[in-house]
Amino acid sequence: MEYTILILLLPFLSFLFLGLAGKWLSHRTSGLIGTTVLAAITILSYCTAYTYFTADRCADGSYATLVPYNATWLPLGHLNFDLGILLDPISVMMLIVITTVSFMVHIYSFGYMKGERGFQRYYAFLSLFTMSMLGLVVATNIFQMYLFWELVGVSSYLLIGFYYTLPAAVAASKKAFIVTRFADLGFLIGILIFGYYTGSFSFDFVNNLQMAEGTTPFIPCGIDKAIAAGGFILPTALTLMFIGGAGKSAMFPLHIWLPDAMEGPTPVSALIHAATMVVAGVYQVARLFPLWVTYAQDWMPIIIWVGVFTAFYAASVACAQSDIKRVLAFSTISQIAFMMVALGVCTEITTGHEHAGSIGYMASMFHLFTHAMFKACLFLGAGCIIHAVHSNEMVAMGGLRKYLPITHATFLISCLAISGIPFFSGFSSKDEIITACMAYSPAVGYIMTAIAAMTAFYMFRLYYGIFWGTENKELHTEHTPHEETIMTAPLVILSIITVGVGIYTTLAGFGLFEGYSFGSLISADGQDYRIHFDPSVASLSTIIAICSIALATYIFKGETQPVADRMYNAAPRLHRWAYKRFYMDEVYQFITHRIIFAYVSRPIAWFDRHVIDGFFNFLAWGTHTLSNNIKGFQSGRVQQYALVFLIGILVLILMIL
Amino acid sequence: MNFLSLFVLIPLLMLFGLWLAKEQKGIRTVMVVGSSALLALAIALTLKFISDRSGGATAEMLYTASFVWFEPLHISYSVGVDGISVAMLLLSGVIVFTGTFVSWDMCKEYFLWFTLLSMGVFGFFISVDMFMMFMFYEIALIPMYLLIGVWGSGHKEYSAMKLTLMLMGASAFLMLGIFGIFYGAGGQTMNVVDIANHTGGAHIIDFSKQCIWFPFTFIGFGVLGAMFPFHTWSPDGHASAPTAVSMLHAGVLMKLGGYGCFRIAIYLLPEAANELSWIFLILTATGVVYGALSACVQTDLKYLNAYSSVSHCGMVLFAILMLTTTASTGAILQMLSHGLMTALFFAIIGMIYHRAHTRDIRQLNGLMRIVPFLSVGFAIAGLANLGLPGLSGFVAEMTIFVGSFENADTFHRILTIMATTSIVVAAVYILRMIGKILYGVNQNPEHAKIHDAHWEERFAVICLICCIAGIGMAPGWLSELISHSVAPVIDNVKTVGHLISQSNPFM
Amino acid sequence: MDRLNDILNIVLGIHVDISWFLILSALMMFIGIYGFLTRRNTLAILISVELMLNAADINFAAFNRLLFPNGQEGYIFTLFSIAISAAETAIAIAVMINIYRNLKNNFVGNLDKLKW
Amino acid sequence: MAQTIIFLILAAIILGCGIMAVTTKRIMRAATYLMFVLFGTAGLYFLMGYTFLGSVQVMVYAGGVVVLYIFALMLTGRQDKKNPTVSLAKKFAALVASLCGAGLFLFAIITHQFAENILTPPSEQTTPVSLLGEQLLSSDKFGYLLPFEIVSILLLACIVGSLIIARKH
Repeated sequence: MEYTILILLLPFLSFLFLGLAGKWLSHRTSGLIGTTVLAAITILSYCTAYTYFTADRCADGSYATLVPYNATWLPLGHLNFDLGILLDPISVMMLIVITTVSFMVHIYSFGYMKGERGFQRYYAFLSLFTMSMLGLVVATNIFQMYLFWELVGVSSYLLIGFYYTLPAAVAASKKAFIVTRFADLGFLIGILIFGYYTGSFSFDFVNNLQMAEGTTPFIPCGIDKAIAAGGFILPTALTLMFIGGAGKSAMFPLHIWLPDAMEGPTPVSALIHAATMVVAGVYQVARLFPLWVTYAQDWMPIIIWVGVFTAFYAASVACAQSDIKRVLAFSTISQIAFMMVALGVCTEITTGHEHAGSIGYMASMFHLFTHAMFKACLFLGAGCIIHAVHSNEMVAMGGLRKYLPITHATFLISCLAISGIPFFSGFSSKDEIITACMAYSPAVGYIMTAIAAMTAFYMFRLYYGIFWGTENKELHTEHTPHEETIMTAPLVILSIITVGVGIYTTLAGFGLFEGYSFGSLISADGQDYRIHFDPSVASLSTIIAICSIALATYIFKGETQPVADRMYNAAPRLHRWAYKRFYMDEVYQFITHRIIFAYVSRPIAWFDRHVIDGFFNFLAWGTHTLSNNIKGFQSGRVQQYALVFLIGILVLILMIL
Repeated sequence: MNFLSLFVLIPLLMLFGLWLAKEQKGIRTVMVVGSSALLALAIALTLKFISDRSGGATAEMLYTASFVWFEPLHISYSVGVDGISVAMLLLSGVIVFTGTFVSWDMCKEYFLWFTLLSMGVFGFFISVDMFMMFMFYEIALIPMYLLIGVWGSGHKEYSAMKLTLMLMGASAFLMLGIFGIFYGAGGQTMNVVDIANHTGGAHIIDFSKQCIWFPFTFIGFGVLGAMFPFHTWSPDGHASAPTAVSMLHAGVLMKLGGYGCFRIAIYLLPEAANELSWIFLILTATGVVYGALSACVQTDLKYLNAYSSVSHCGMVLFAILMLTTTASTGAILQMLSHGLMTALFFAIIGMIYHRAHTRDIRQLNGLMRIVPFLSVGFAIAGLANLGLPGLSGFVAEMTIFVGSFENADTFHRILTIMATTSIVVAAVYILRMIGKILYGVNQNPEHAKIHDAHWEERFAVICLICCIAGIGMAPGWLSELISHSVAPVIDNVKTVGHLISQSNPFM
Repeated sequence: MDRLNDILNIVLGIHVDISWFLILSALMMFIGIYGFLTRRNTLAILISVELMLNAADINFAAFNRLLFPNGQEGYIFTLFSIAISAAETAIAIAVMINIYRNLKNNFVGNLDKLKW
Repeated sequence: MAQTIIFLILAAIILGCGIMAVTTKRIMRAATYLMFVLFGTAGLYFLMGYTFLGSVQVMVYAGGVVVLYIFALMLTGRQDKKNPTVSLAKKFAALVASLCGAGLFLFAIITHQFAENILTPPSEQTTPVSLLGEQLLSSDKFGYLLPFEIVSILLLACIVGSLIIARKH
């Protein structure tokens, strides 16, 4: 497994090379360099995954956690800040997800970004992002995760602000960075608390790692020390870290940056803001899951309810958006919230069919995987559409199915997947999530089912809005929308994955054949866990999804949309609120600009200039005035001097006498 | 003659050379040769120090030498270095070297003062005699007045006067403090190591005396370290100073404050440090947040960076006062990191100002398209400032936070959390600035014509970026180097202050 | 007549001793000082200075004559003092004439440029 | 007895003329009063038997210095401004300071016990001029050659200096 280090090093070198030498490279060369490197690490990741999952399981039935590299990067007193690589089922899965999507995006960008100024810079940033994201998932300790977490944030910032001449892009990039930074503050404090009380930052909770030769051993994580210091410490630390995760994963109320982040190039949205970076929060919770479930189970409803509310909020906002990328962004928020909820409802770590409480973890990771694929496909498809019509607004589209057949097909597949139609990948994973929710509490289960229905509704609203309905003729007069092979190829690959995984897992889940399924590889305790659908849940969610799709078809498919207009007229205010995202941005704007800037920063700056500085200027002024006043003694009048002199002498004599 | 004295001797030779130099070419040659020699010496010293340490040299100070200078007051020219001073010398070497390239077109007199200033700085870091430290401190201070007052911009006379007066006021405090320590320890030696270890005729300073002199020394050095509320010289001074002077000032001179606080106030007055640290902790933690928040609404680039320096330097003193080895290591790392990144920042701001003739954020726009090199450098400086991993700021801040968290009581916790918020605010003001001046589209036809950096400017910027990235990527050796030297000081504090005092009302 | 004789004897029987000279010179000195402080014309001030100098000279002479009659120090000092005061007067008057040329008057109140 | 009477008369002249010299309004009169003071002082020297000193006083001071004053007064006679009057407060302050000082001095002199030395009538032995001449020009232990020469140089310098200062530009 020594070659895993290359997975991190290669993109980093590619970033350095493209960043420094990009100026002198042609677009084609730099793109090829980036893509080649990514192809290489994709292959390496697949090799890693193959080696890892085909290796023998440990005695307890789980896959061994390997640490091929670990070295102390920065000693921090009794603690160590290590950098290394940790391979366990979820990190290996993430390697695959990230490299696959990233590779697709690299290829796709050839077409999408063709001729853009800063093409080399774009590929350099993509490499940086890929490196950071991979570093994040293979982190051996929480601090390494934080380090790459920040790097991911900054590469996201750079990529959102890629079109830096547009004010909206600049504002969006700033917002994304600052909001996640704010959330990361919680993460950092959580890390500090965690590190202080457990005496280690490492993920070595149970001490069952297989360290490679020559790696620095971890300082074992002293969970019992933390427990001894106070029962609330670990939950507090975990909750604070969850705030960080919520920020990255755009959980309400820290979600506001994600819709704006759509100002970046669309492939970037596909890679960062749909498939990989935004699931970092989910990944973080999953990584710390053993701690959550063992020591902080009472606090897990925080995750659940934040997730549930976010899912609902995002879904309802998505129903009213007109910008196709915004719809996808809110759908992403909603889907990530699904993953969060799934983790939250996972109350047990022991698998086995009778313990439905442990499905959530597996379901969450599974949904992460499937969602990454179909959401990337959706975003890339949206990219094709935008590339073709040069607009983000649904009004500008309609009837595009004739012009963009491949995009249309893949988009439809992905929409079906996200809606949870059987034989598409989303069905299996979402079904598991709902099963887990049902097992936790039927209320949560039904709410999530309803939100899944909303998902199907707004996705098909989007689908019909783009590919059906009225054709926007005047837009097409100049040039006919068309698609390029280099851009459609990734779409096809991603939808093949979606369909393939979907068919396989659906068949396996219905028990039609006995094979490995996702749960065999990844489950809460690492055991081989075969997915079996709960027929009631599966049928309910399928029926509901189909109904929603039918409803959406009824409302949005036609050339005119009388029902939609009527709905709009019936509740214009609701639509307006949803369209304005329930004014969350305005609230933040108000807090930051009107309160923090106007009532904190400005007064402080004023205070500094006038009070503190004024005090020192007052001192100077006082000295100046005083000396101005006493300089009168130095009148230049000899007689005055003589008088003072005389008095002085007399006083002296008097003292002597 | 000890080879450390070369750090003072080379600037002296440079002064002589400058005096002889006739044309711009000669002046440049002298400066480049001299500053390269200083940098090379600093690097050589670092390597030698590391190899000697690993070779088993365990003395607190290495390469010590002492010559009696003024017998009645026991003042001697004593030199010696430990890991902290080595790191600081390295920093000074880099800043002086790059500063030379940044002030490429300046005249002879400017370089004379510049070199004198460097001499003071180097002398300060190699001294282990309190009086010599004080003397070099003053040598470093006075040229600042002329450099700002003569070659500055804006309200330069006002700023120069303010800066000099405030720092002079501080050195009055400092002198009282130094003599207080000297007589408190028996009046037999000015040597820092001797006083700390109670050797060479020094005895333990009474607790009550320590409590009197600690504020004097700490404030005396703290003013130079931009401690809230004595920081106001810094925005004005930096805003008016010429580019390289800002660099040198923020990059090195302000570090004298932190270094002095650590080397004299904490090291020599450990009990008082334990007893009184809470007062200064509150001040510095306030300063950290305060500086960051006021940076948010500044419109002048230099003011913005000066306030951000207040915040970052406040972090240095804050970490020192945490009195843990890790936090103090972080403080020294922060000094290095802040020195480099602020120098880079000021260098680039100066270059932009030189070209665009304005530093107003509202008037600059879209520089990325016009001056890509400077803009990228600026963005890197900004990212280092907000603590991006891989650049030096992250390493220092994380070390400080982890170290501060080693104090388990609520008081320290609350202050630490307060200080951590500054990293969010830092993101706000840095990104606001970057967004406003680098991004967007240039509106001003005047600015469209400005040209990108010259080769010497590029060279300086690249050097600084390399150093920042170097520390950011491989901080281990530096941290090791520093923490070994910090440990004895902190151990000294910890042994005398067996428990943190009861007098603190917050505990 | 007897009474007058008695009074004369009492009054004039007192012999002049050192303190008489000292009292005289002290009074003279302070007359000079008073003049120095109140006069406005520089020449008048110089006159006051001469008074003070003379008071000092009297002291020198009186000390020599009455306390140390065997030496000549006071005597010679008085001589020097007279010489020096003559020199001083010469210079001072030259300066005043110069001032007068420039200012067309000689008032000390106008001579306050030497300040700050 | 005669000495006492003479001393008292001289003292009266000195003090009276002194007071007049510093209080009179007219500067020329002040110079004249000063001359009387100087003569009085010369009288005191004669009283003490220091005849040479007395004659020097008369020659140098009364003869030289006062004449210089009078010339200077005549040269600067036309003042273009009125003689500025001195404020009463300043006069008072000066008077008080002088009186205090005088009181202090008198107190010190009267309370001090001087050696009982009354002024005897002068004799031939009282400082013969020849002795004085020898002492001024001797370089022995009590010789005053060096100061004498220095004073002469001083005088020379003063002559040169006053010429330079007072010459017209």
